[in-house]
This record gives sequence, structure tokens and C-alpha cells, in this order.
Amino acid sequence: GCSNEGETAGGSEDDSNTLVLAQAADIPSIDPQNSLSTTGDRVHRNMFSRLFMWDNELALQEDLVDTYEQIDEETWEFTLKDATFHNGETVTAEDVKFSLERVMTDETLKEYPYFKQLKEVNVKDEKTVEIVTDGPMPTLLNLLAKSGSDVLPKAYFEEVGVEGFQEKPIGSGPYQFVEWIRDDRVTLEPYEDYYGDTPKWEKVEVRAIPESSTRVGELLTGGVDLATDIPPNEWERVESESGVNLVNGETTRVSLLMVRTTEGYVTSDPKVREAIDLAIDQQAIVDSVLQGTGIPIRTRVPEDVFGSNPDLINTRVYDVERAKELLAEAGHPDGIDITFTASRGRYPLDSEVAQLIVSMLGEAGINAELKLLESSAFLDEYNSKSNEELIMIGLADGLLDASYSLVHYTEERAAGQTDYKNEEVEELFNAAGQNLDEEERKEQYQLIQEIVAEERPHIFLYQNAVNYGVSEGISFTPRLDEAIRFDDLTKE
Amino acid sequence: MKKYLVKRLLQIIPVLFIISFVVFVLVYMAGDPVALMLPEDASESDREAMRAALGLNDPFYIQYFRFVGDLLQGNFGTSFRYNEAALPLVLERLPATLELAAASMVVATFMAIPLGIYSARKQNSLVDLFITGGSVLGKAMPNFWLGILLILLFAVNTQIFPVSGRGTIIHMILPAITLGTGVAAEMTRLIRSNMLEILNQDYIRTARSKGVSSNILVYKHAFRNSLIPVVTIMGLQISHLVSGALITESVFSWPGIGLLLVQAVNGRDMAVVQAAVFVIALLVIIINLITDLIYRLLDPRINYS
Amino acid sequence: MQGNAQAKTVTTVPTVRKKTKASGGFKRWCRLLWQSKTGTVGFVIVSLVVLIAVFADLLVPHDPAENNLSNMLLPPFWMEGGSTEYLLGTDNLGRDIFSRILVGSRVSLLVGIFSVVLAGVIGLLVGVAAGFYGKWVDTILMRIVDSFLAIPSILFILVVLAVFEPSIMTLIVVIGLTNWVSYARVVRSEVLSVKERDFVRASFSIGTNKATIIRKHIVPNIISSFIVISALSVATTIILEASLSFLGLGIQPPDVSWGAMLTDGRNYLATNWWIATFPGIAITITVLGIIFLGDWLRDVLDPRNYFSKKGGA
Amino acid sequence: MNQQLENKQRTQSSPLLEVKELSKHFVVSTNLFGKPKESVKAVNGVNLVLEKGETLGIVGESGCGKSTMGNTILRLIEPTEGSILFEGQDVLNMTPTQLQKMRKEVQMIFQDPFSSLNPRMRVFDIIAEPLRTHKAAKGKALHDRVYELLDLVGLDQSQADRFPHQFSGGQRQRIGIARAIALKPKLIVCDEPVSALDVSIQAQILNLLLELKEKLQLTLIFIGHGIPAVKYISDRIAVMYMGEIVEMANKEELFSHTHHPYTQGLISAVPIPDPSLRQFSEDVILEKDLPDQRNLPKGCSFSSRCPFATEKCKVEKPKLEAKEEGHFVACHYPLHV
Amino acid sequence: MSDNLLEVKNLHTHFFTENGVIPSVNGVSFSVKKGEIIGIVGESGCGKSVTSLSILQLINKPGKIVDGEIRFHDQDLTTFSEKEIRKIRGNKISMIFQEPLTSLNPVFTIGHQISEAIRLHQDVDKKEAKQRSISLLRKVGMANPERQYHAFPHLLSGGMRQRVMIAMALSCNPELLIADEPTTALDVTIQKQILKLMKNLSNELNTSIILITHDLGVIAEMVDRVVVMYGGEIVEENDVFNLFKNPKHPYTKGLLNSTPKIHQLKEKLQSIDGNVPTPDQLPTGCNFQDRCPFAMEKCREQSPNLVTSENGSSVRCWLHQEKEVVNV
Ligand SMILES: Nc1ncnc2c1ncn2[C@@H]1O[C@H](COP(=O)(O)OP(=O)(O)OP(=O)(O)O)[C@@H](O)[C@H]1O
Ligand SMILES: Nc1ncnc2c1ncn2[C@@H]1O[C@H](COP(=O)(O)OP(=O)(O)OP(=O)(O)O)[C@@H](O)[C@H]1O
Ligand SMILES: [Mg+2]
Ligand SMILES: [Mg+2]
Repeated sequence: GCSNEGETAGGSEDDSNTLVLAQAADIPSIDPQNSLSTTGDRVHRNMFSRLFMWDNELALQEDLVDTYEQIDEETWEFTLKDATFHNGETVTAEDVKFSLERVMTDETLKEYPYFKQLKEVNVKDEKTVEIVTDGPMPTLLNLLAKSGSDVLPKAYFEEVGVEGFQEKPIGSGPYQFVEWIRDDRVTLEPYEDYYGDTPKWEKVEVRAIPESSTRVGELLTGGVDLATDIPPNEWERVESESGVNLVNGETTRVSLLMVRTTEGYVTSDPKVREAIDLAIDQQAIVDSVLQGTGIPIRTRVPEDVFGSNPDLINTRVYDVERAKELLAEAGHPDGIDITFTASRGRYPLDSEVAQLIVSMLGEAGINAELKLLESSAFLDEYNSKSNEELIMIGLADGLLDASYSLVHYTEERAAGQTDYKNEEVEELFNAAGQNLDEEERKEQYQLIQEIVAEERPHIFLYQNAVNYGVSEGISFTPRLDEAIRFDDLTKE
Repeated sequence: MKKYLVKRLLQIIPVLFIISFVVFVLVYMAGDPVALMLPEDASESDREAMRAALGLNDPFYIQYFRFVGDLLQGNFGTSFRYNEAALPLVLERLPATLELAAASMVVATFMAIPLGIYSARKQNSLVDLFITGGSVLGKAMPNFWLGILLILLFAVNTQIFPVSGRGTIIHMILPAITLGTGVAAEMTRLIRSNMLEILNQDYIRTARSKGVSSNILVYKHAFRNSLIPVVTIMGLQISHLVSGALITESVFSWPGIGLLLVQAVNGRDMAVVQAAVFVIALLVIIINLITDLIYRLLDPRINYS
Repeated sequence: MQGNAQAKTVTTVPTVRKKTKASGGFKRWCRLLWQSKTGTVGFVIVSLVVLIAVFADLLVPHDPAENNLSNMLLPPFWMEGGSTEYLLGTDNLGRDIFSRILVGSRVSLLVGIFSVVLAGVIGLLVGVAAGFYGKWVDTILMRIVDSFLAIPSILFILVVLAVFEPSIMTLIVVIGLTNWVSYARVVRSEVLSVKERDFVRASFSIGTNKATIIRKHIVPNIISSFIVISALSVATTIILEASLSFLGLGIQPPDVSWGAMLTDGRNYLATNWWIATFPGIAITITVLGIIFLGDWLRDVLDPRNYFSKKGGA
Repeated sequence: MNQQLENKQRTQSSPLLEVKELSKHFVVSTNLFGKPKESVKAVNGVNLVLEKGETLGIVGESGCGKSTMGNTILRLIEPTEGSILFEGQDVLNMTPTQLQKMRKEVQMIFQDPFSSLNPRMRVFDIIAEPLRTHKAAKGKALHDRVYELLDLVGLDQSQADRFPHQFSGGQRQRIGIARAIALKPKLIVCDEPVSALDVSIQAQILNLLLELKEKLQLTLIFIGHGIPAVKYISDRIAVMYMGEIVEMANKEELFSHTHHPYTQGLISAVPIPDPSLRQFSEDVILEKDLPDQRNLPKGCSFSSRCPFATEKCKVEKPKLEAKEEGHFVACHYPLHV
Repeated sequence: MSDNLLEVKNLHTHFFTENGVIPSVNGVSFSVKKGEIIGIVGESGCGKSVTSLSILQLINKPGKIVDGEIRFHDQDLTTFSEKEIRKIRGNKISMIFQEPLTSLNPVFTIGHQISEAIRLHQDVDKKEAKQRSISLLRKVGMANPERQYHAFPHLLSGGMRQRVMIAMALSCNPELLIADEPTTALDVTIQKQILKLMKNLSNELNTSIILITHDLGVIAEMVDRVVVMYGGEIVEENDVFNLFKNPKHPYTKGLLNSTPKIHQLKEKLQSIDGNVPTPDQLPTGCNFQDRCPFAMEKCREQSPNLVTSENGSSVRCWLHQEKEVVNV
């Protein structure tokens, strides 16, 4: 074993300049273009830098980019700041081209699907790079702030290959890689020549502690400074303990029921869909099981994401009596039988929520047979589209742009799943996707959401919250994208 | 002796072959890893592209032959999840699990031997009843439950031990107790009944008739003999230990092979599952072989043919 | 002593008192049971649990699956805030823990018992075949057994359950299909030793065919140790089901099992201890009872005890 | 093979049992490829002829192959070599039906009454088993027959539905005997039927066997290492040593004119229950222990212990030959000739 | 009384089992003189072993000496503490058991086991103990004792193992050797070797021996005086020659008559009818009544006492007591 080289977790209290985070899962990969997860992103965005980034107010800011300019509808030009990789080499346009081309072309990379719209990346000079998109792309800058756009050092990468790079990754962010013990921890140290503000922490450890009570235990005993994903049942413990605080933050993840509008299902009748929606008391779910965190919602685009519709947020249409009437109107005075698939352990309290929904539906005469599946079986069912009337799922937004979510209501994406089809939505969506006029685009998206809320191919439940346990003395403000930049945290 | 070893080692080959086939079939049937790698939003065409790139669209037998071909070259393939060779991934984690298993075996042995012997010597006394009851209790408690309880009691409420993680010796104590308790319970019961049987043997009577004191009788004459079945049990327990490790590792965030495997199974990470099962099976076989050899060492009556 | 007077003939009247029919009889078992304290305790526990499982539906005060948001996380009745309506408190969905424990006994016992039956039947067949026929039959079967033994069972179950949705049926089948190997091993070694006993040879010498020998001589003589390990493995299986629940592979709601309750409640141990503690106690007591009963069975069914206690007449 | 021996042994028409060059080698270790490497020659080229109605005693030290021979005669163990003729039929080449029929005629009584009865079967079923197997009787007839057998061996009918553990050793051996005679066999192989019994019970069983032999006209092979008992019950006695018959003769002849030094050692080692005949000093005591059966001496297998052994004995194996009418011995230098 | 090395007086050893008390030994008395070999005969289960184990206080758990004295050098061993009795065991009194295979610890070499016995009672170092063990092995006739010293028990034949047991028993020159059926598991030819060895040793060292067996032949060849046991009691005790010539107790008679003899011509063996009783099923009155051809009314009502006649022989039977009464 390597027991002597491991640092005791409890050590963070002694040397005040070490930051220890605990997440519910390990980072999936150290390769930022192959990660696609919040847990991974929390490490990557501190190790690598991108052309753009979201600041704490969720406004897009230049990161590696010094200046940029849109040449025409499809062409953009960026000049880079003076930055160096952790091995001392300068970040050049060649590196940007290399990184983007890698993620544009390698299908095995998890970030690949988001970069298909990029057509080419051209090096203008050492510091200038040109990006050509496949048609007008209003979300290009959002994309360039995504973890798949992390800039990798071309020369080093080509020298050591993927395997070598994964062993010792090099980026240009404020912190550099020390080691990754899989399923245990990632250790980082500051990169002194970082081009931005000098990094504050002498050492950062990001630990993976999947068992929530253990994670809270570590937090309570001072083993970690910040723990993510504290489930509601632990809040009391965290809050009552001195020395730790509970911090609540929103996420872009919206829990919703996907409903089959396919011919032949009882839910193809909009009245039945409406009845289901009316039968569910979102507020009660939030208040009871979720203990007050989470926001009842009627759209997939939460506040602060571009294109969100404020009318559909923090609202519900609960009315059991009306639901019963609707069922009767739809020709089911004695109620209906449906199958309801939900996951167990994939999202916080998902199985509890599902069981609650079943009883709520029951009250309206909707007899839902619950099929609870463990995470991977659930995904199998979801992806193979073999679920029946209802499936409960939580969907997030990786671009902070409504286009990311609303694509689900296009005929192509909905096929086999909700089988939702609406010409108007189709047109609106396509138009918005090419529309470089921000205001107009926003309106188009809001309109789509209204139609969806009325027609209910999805029945929305609530916007998920995430809860962090934070040691006293650490100041921490959660962000909608659930990201954590180490230097945003401070210790007194 | 040598012949025996060679024979035993040769027997490993068909066993591993059967195992790999079974596991391959299962993992193949388990479904599509791609679904688990991309986010919920990914479109069907995105997934299709990835499947094609990973060679998952080939028919079963082609995938299997590719697998066996690679295997014969010592290559278990690449982990989908980590995009790295699977075997090193597994081997990297092996020390942590071995360390935990060894520690819990030590805990178990140190708990079981004195308790087992003591309760055998004081058969039917109150202490014996207490120890027997305790060992039954130890067996009846599920691992994860005990682990969480230990964390609450000894790491959170009274901060004697660290909560989780792998590092110094102190980190090892709670997980080792969690994992070792069940084994200790089993062993205590076994040692007790063995001792009782051995204390009734003729050669114990012979030793007593020589004037040997009761301590020497128990710790020399009887114990050496009672160790023989204990060693065999230790060999069999290794597979329980690995099972328990799957759970204990999750509870204590112990970066061992169990945790890796659970995640690999959930993620349908075929190569890693294969490699891990293979390595674990080999480990179990080898440890059983070793205990067999120790067994033979302890018991001079056994010959090797 | 009756019959001393006729002791002169070769036909000795037995000196043993007549207890012919009673030897397998109900009374004898009762006496044997009563003689062992732990055996009695085990028997009582196991019978109670079985009765509870059978009549759970009649016994439950509340619908075990019914959510009640106004009564969430109530403590047991003797604690402040508890009510006698919910004897052992409620869980995070306001469900009555007492009712859930009663109903949960079903899955635990069903899975425990039937998977053991399945494993036992396969193990018995394979073990007898391997032990009795020997040669290549033995070699092939034992290689398969070795393979299964080399994979820790939970690992195998984990992989299998990734393929098949967990339900009571799949759990039973999967656990049964992994556990048969240990039976096969034990049965085989028992068969090997019984096979060598003289009465088997005697039966052969009479010309009895193999099937009859297996049925009348081999199986009856290995069945007692078989019963003993079966009893004990019911206990192990109940714990295994709990462990599978922990890995997310146990029984799925709305079905209840003790293991699932334990798993769901584990996150509440620090704050609402009763959610996980009562099913934990239920498991422990049941397992305890089964182990006691198993130990007692081992003592009574062990031929060594059987003979020495009864004496050679 | 051994024509002379055959002729000499065969007095009347066709004998009941004829054993020719019978060998059984147990493989005790194999090499990597399953080929035998070492084997125990438990029975090594034995020839026997058994006439109807006679009792042949077989004596020899423990492990010399007596039981193995008994078992091979019933084909409970497959011999390595040789042939066994029962009533002129080759037992080793029998079809299953013939074998089944043969097993009706040849029965066995085992040494250990404790392990030769299935502890989970009632006495009635144990005795009825051969009758049922061969469908010799059914229903009432079966019932009557079993009770008759119980009577015959001196057990009470009321004991029929008991289990074996409720009987004493002597009674159990009676059950074993009842089972063996149930089918009215022609030949019974008794494998040390009294050595596990109490001294005062042994005589009961020996007398019972003698009685039954008369009544049912049985032919017996009586294996035992209690030489006095064997002598008591047998007509002829064969002495075995390390899987071979070293001497065979009529019992009076054998004791009065012992030819083989081993036989002599064996006889003189039997303690005589008469203190006035104490004889340690003058007697031949076979000094050494038995040789390892895996590698016996090349020549005469007794040469390693024989006080008279010469070089010849160590290289050349003596044949079993008749020194006198009906008295066979395998020795280069027989005594008393 | 000083010429008696050992005196067993009115020994009762009972086993307290779940099924009741089993009176395995029920009032046994006998004595052993220096240099004398006495034999105890009787069939399986009559209490021979329990008697011998009682002498060394080796009776295990459910068993207990409930009454009687065991005087060795005029000291009562039953009053000894565990520590004191350990000094006697293997030192002054040694024991050899029936089963040579199971009586040796399989995991230690025979040399180790003999040395252990030596070092327990004599203040010698390892090397010296080894030397002595080897010479003991030579004395009991083991070929190549230096090599055999390192052998494990299972590698030795039954006869050799029994020699090891004897060597171990003799390691401290005991004054009394108890041999509990030392040759029952052995072949006659080996039995002869072992018996001769024991007899020679006894002659050489003037060791007293208690030889337990059920083989009358062995008794006839070896011992000076015989104790016949039946059902946990002594039924007859006599000088060996007198006993064989003139057995008094019907059981002794029956035993002698039912033993087949090698040098006698064929005559029908007499047998003792009935079964050997187990100690938990003993009848009231004489234990032998059920099998005795001379049983009388009295035998069924009252147990006879062991009555000693002038010549030192004793018998427990109403027949003889009445005779005695008549004679007086
Ligand atoms: N199945 C077997 N495998 C190997 N060796 C065997 C087997 N059966 C018997 N032997 C060996 O064959 C030899 C003869 O055994 P057998 O049982 O015939 O002797 P025996 O004369 O009947 O002895 P005993 O008087 O002790 O019953 C012995 O050395 C024994 O170890
Ligand atoms: N541990 C015990 N528990 C109960 N009863 C016992 C125990 N040991 C011996 N006995 C009883 O004591 C009686 C005498 O036993 P003992 O061993 O002295 O007989 P033995 O004469 O030595 O017989 P054998 O010739 O078979 O050795 C037996 O009938 C037995 O039932
Ligand atoms: Mg034999
Ligand atoms: Mg005895």
C-alpha cells in the first residue's frame, strides 16, 4: 500500500491553507473533453482555462480570450491573452485549434455531440484564432465556456498521448495537477505563473465520498471544508452542529414527468395529461420530502438561464377536483391505470418523490403502477425508450441557454419518447436557433414554453436545489451551474 | 509437492476460462454502456456515433472473439469510463483492497482465537453463552449497517477515528472492524466447536497423562490442531471478505477494487468488470491455494499426491 | 426390567425399554427441543416470524405503503412526540414502521427460504451426481463449482442483477443460482464418505440398482447435514438481501423488505434512528433465531450425537 | 495357469466358486497425466477353488488383502486381473441381468455391524431390502418371510420396526446375517463378522453361523484375523500375506503340519488362554514390522521378515504348490517336510 | 500395607449426562504390588478404561469420581490438586492407550512428544532430552531411532506407534504403568512383540503394570493376578493360574468356555446368552443375572458382595457365598 504518502484528511484544520472538498462522486475522467459531469467540472475549471467563462453573476466573461469579434454570421475571431501552461509553454492559437478540433472530430469523447456545429478552426497567427460555424450560432460563446472547450497543450499532448496526458494532465488554469487516486481524491496545487489572479490555496483536495452520511460525518468532524449534495435528512444535523453551515443553492436541473402522447396510450389525450398535472401538488412535494428546497416549476428553463419564462416559475396548477372532472370528461370516470417509471438513487430523494406522486395520482383516480429502477437500469429503460406512460427524470442545462432544453419538443427529438409534435413549436425553435437577435430569440423561446406548459408532453415538477455543507469560516456562494471555483472560496 | 502445485495451477486455466465467458455474457446482456456515458439529453444519433466508435455494434461472437484474442495477449481492453487500459486500473486498486482484507483478517483472527478458545474452555458457562451470543450477533449484522454505526459512534460523536478515506493505519481501523466482524463471528464459532472436539481427542488425553499443564495443553497441543480447519475457513472466507469489501469500501470511501467494480457494473464498463472479476477470482484461487499449502504445512498427515 | 425371566433363550428380549415408534415421533422432538435452551429460543423466534409473515396482512395496523405527509418522521410511541398509533414511529414518507416490519418479513423470508430451496435442490443434485458417479462427471461438475466459488457470490449477483430487474423472483433465482455451489461441495463430500460405508456396499452386494441406492441409502444419510447448512444459509441470505438493497439491487418499492428498510433508513441513523434500527433488530433477531435453530438441528441430527446419546443398547 | 493346483483342488464335479489369478492393484498415486505411478497390490494372483458346502477360512494380518478379495468375488470391487467363475459362469463377463441373478446367490456379511446397517432404515426394511430388490416376496409373504428370518437369527419379531441404533452389536450382526440369508444364497462371504463384537457375544454369532450353515446348506468364505475363531468354523484355511495366499490346507493339517514360516509365526503369536502354556521365550517371534505394500520385496514377499530367508528368497518368488495332498504352500524352504 | 504400590478402594466413577447418571464404575477395589503385573479383563463397556483413567484423575467433564480412594504410596490421589497430580502423571504413573494412531498428536514429531514428557518431569535441556528420547526409542526396539526421532506419527505403522507410546510412558521410569488395551488394534504378530517388550521392561526395571484387555489369551501370557470386571464391578479376582484352572464366577466360566482355542479340537463352543448390559440399564440385584445359567431368586433381589477367601482370591456371587456359608 501507499499509506505513508497519503495525507490525513483531518489535516486541513492544521494547515489553514488547504481546501478539502467532498463530492458525492468521483470525477469521471481527468480529460475535460471526456467528462461531462458537475463533479468533473469542479476540478477541470480550476485546472484548465477556456476561451470564455461564466462569472459568479452568470454573465459570460472572457477568460483566455483578450478580444473577439464576429466577422460574419458564421465566422468569429478571437485573440488570446498571454497565458502559459503548467509546463511553462505559452498558450497559442495552435493549442486552441488542436483542442477544439479534437472535440469536434473524436466521436468517443463525451463532449463531442455539443461541438458538431463547429465547422472549422483556423489559426490566424500565434495569438489569433478563427472559428467558423455551421450556420449562424447564437450560442457559440456559451459553448466556448463549456468544459469541452478547455484548452489542451498541443505539443505536450501529442508527445505523451492520451494515456500519458491522463496520467499527468496539464492545463493553464490556476491550479495544477498533483495526483488522482481514483474514487478517492484529486489533489491540486497552485500554479504560480497563472495569468489571472494568483491562486489562494496552497493545496486543494477534492474527495469522493459517495455515502452521504459519511460525507456529512467528514464535514462535521472537520475532515472536509465543503461537502456537496447534503440530503434533506442530514440538514438538521448539519445545521444544529456548530462549526458548520448549510448553504442552499439552485441548479438548472428540473425534475419532470415525460408523458407519452403517442397514439394508443391513454395519455395521448391532452385532458388526461392535464389531469395528471393537476393531480400533483408540487408545493407539497417541495415542502415535505424536499423540506422546502426546490422550486415548483412549469417549464424546463429555470430563472437565469437565457430564454426562461418567469410566468412559469414558482407556480403550480394543483386541483384534484378538476383533475377528476377532466378524467371524466376524457371518458374515464372510473379512473385510469398507467405505468410510471422512476429512478432510485439517481437524483436526491427520487424514489420518495415518486412514491409520493403515486399516492397523489391515486387521489385523483389515476392508478399508477410504480416501476422504480436502479440508476443504470433506469437509464437503459429511458434510452431504449421502453418506458410507458410516465417516466420521471431530472434534466439539466449545460449551456445555460434555452435551446439546450427546448430541443426536446422538436419532432425529431421527441420521436419514440413523448412523440410530441407541434408545427408551431418546430418553427419557433428552428428560427430561434439561427437568430442572432437576443431579444427576439428570447421571446421565441418563451412562447415555446407556454405552448409546452399547455400541451404537457412534459409535466414539470420542481427545479432541483443542491445543498452544501460548509465549514464555518469558509465563505461560499453557490452558483446555478453548480460550479465551484476554488478561489471564490475564502477562509477567515 | 511440486506436482501438486503444477496440477493446481493448471486447474486454474479452465476455471478462469469459464468465469470470463460467464461474465462476458452477462456484461454483454447488461446493455448499452453508451447510454450511461452520455447525459440524459443526448440524442439517439449522438449515442449511435459513440457506439460505432467503440465497436459496440458488432455481433456478439465478434465481440467475444475480440475479447478472448485480446485476453490472450494480456489485454482486457479499455475502460469506457476512464478511457484507459482496464487491467492497470484494477491492479492500481488492488493494494487498497488487499490491505483492507488483510487488516480485517488480522482483526478477525485476533478477536476470534482468544474468544473461541476461551469459550471452549469454559463451555456452557455464562461467558461462553455471552461469547456465543455475541458471535451470532456479529454474524447477523449487515456490513453497511455496522459500518455506518461505527462511523457515528467512533468518528463523529467521539472523534477517535477518522471518518473515511485511506491513509494511515488509523484510517484502517474502522473499516477493518466492519469487515472483520462477520468473519470473526464465524471463526469464533468454528474455533470453539473445533476446540471442543479436539479437547476430547485421544492425544489430548495422552498429553494429560504425561502431566502437561492445562495451558500448554490448550495452546500447544490443541491449538495447533484446531488451527488446521481454521486455515481452510480463512481461505473460504476470502470470498466473503471480497463481498463485504464491496460494501465496506462504499461506506468508508475506501478506494479499493470493490468500489471500482460496483461502479463499473453500474456503468456497464465491460472491460473493467471483466478485469476486476478476473483479478478477484484469481486472487481468491491463489489465496485458497496458499491456505491449502499452509494447511498442508500444519498437518503433516497430508501428502501432496 | 420386564422380561428378565425369559432371558435364557437366544431370542433375547430387549433390555431397552420400548420406545420404538417414538424415535421419530413428535414427542421426542419436543423433548429434544425443550432440552436445549437456545434451541427453544430459536424455535420460538422462527415460528413467530413465520406466523407474522403469513398473517402480516391481518396484523398490520396501517397500510405499509401509504404515505402520510402529516405524520412524517414520528418517533416511536414512548418518545416525546410519538403516538401509540404508530408504535415504532414513521419514516420519511410518514409510513408506519411497525406495519412495514410486519410486511417486510415476507420478502425477507420468501427470498431467504426459496433461494435456499432452489440452491439446495441444485446443490443436492450436482453434489450427489459428482460424489456418486465420480470420474469425469465429478471432474466436470467440480470445475464448474470451482469457477463459481472463485467469484464472490455478491459480485456475481451484482452483475446478474444489472441484467435482470430485481424482483422477488429474480432475487430468489439469482441468489439460488449462486449459492448452490456450496451445497454441491458439502453434499459431494458427504456422499463420498457415505458411499464408502458398509451398508451401501451391502446394498450393492444384494444387487440394488444405483438409483435406489441413492434414494434409500445415500440421500437419507446426508440429508441432516444438508438441513443444517440450509437453515444457516437462510440466515445468510436474509443478510445478503439487505446488502443487495444497500447496493440498490434489492427489492424495489412499493415492495418492502427489511433490507430495503434498513438501507433507506441508514441515512437517518444520526437523526431519526428508529427508521433503520427496528428493521435492523428484526433482521438480527430472526437471524439469531435461525442460527440457534440451526445449531440445535446440527446437534440433534449429528449421527455422532444420535448414537452416543441413545447408547448402543 | 496353474494346472496342477487346479487339478488338486478339484475333487468332485464342478466347484461352486473358482478364482483364478485374481489381482487387485489400487492406484495410490498418479503422475500428471493420470497414469498410475504407485499402486498397492492388495490382491496379487490369488487362486482358489471352493466346493459346495465347505467353509473356507481366510486368515492373515490386517491389510493383507482379505477384504479386498472378498469384495472382488462379489464384484463390489472390479479386479485388475484374473477371473472368477461362479457355478462355472464368469462373474467378470456377466451381463447386468446375470450379475443381478448372481447377487441373489452370493451374499456378504460385514465386519462392522455398526456401519453395515443404514442407521435411517428400520430393521424390517433392512431385511426386506434384498427380497424387494429381487422381487422375491411381496405383501403378506414378504412380511412372513422377514419374521421368519428374524426368528431364524434369534431376534424377536417385536423388534422389526426399530432402528439399528437401538440394538447391541451382537443383535446388529444378527440383522446383517438375516439380510444375507434372506435370498437363500449359495455362498456367503463373511468379512470378519465377529471381530467388532464383545468376547462373550462372539461365540453366539459363530454358533449361529454354524447352525445356519447346516440348516441352509451354505457355503462360506470366512475371513478373520482371530485365528482360533477361524479355525473353529472352517473346514479349510488359506493364509494370506501381502495379497497372496502363502499356505492353504485342511485346518487340522495346517495346524499340525505347518509348512510356511509365516503361518508358523502367526499361529505361535496367538496368545493362548492358558497361563500354564506361557511360551514367550521359545517361540518364533516375527521381529520386523510389515513391509510397505507399495514396494514389496522382489522375491518372496515374506523374505523381509522371514527368519529362514536366503538369497534365493529375495530374488525368486515361490509358487503356491501342493506339498501334500490338498496342502499348498508357497515357500522355497517349507518347514516340516 | 507398604508392599502395595497402589490401592484402589471402593472406587465409584459416574457420568452425569443429560440422560441421567451412568454408574460406569461402581465400587471397584484392588491393589498392585511393586513389580507385579495385574490384568483387568471384561468386555467392552464394563468400566475398565474408566477405572484406569480414574487412577490418574483423567476423567473428563460429565464424569466424576464420586466415592473411593486411590492410594499410591499411601497417599490418596483423589485429594491431590491438579498441580500435584501432574507431578505424578507421566512421572510415577504412566499410561498407554489402545489406539496408537489417535493417541499421538498428529502435528508434532514423535521425538518432540517423547522429549516433552522427559522435560516435563526432569530438569534437562533440549539436547539431553533428545539424547534420552533416542535411547528410549532404541530400547523399545525402533530401528534407526535417530531418524525416526523426526518422524510424524502418521508415517509409522501401528506397532511402531505403540512402541513410541511405550517409550513415552517409560521416559521417567515410572513405578506403575497402566496399559489400557495396548495391543487390541494390532496384529497378533505385532501384539506379541509389544507384549514381550513390556514384560521384559517390567522385569528389568521392576515396574508394576496394570494390563487392561478383553483378550484372555493376553492375560494368560502376561499377568500374575487377574481382576475380572462385569457391569462396572469386580466379579472375580484371583491368581492367574487359579483363575484359569478354577474359575468361580459364572461369567468368568462362560468367558473361558466361549473363547475358541487354537489347540483344541473341534467341540461346540459354549456361549453366554443374552447381551452385555450398558451401565445405565443395570438391573437390581446381580448384574449378571439375565445371562447367568445359575441365577436364583436371590440374585434378582440383592447384589452379592465381593467376598475374599483365605487364599486371597475373591468372587462376587451368591453361589459362592452360600458355599462359604455352608462350609463354615
Ligand atoms: N480403495 C483403496 N484404495 C487404496 N488402497 C486400498 C483401498 N482399499 C484397500 N486398500 C489397501 O489394500 C490393502 C488390503 O486391504 P484390505 O482391506 O483388503 O485388507 P484386510 O486384509 O481386509 O485388512 P483388515 O484385516 O484390516 O480388514 C491395504 O493395504 C489397504 O490399505
Ligand atoms: N464420557 C462419557 N460419558 C458418558 N458415559 C461414559 C463416558 N465415558 C465412558 N462412559 C460409560 O462408561 C462405561 C464404561 O466405559 P469404559 O470405557 O471404562 O469401558 P471399557 O471397559 O474400557 O470398554 P472397552 O473395552 O470398549 O474399552 C461405558 O459403558 C460408557 O457408556
Ligand atoms: Mg478387512
Ligand atoms: Mg476401554
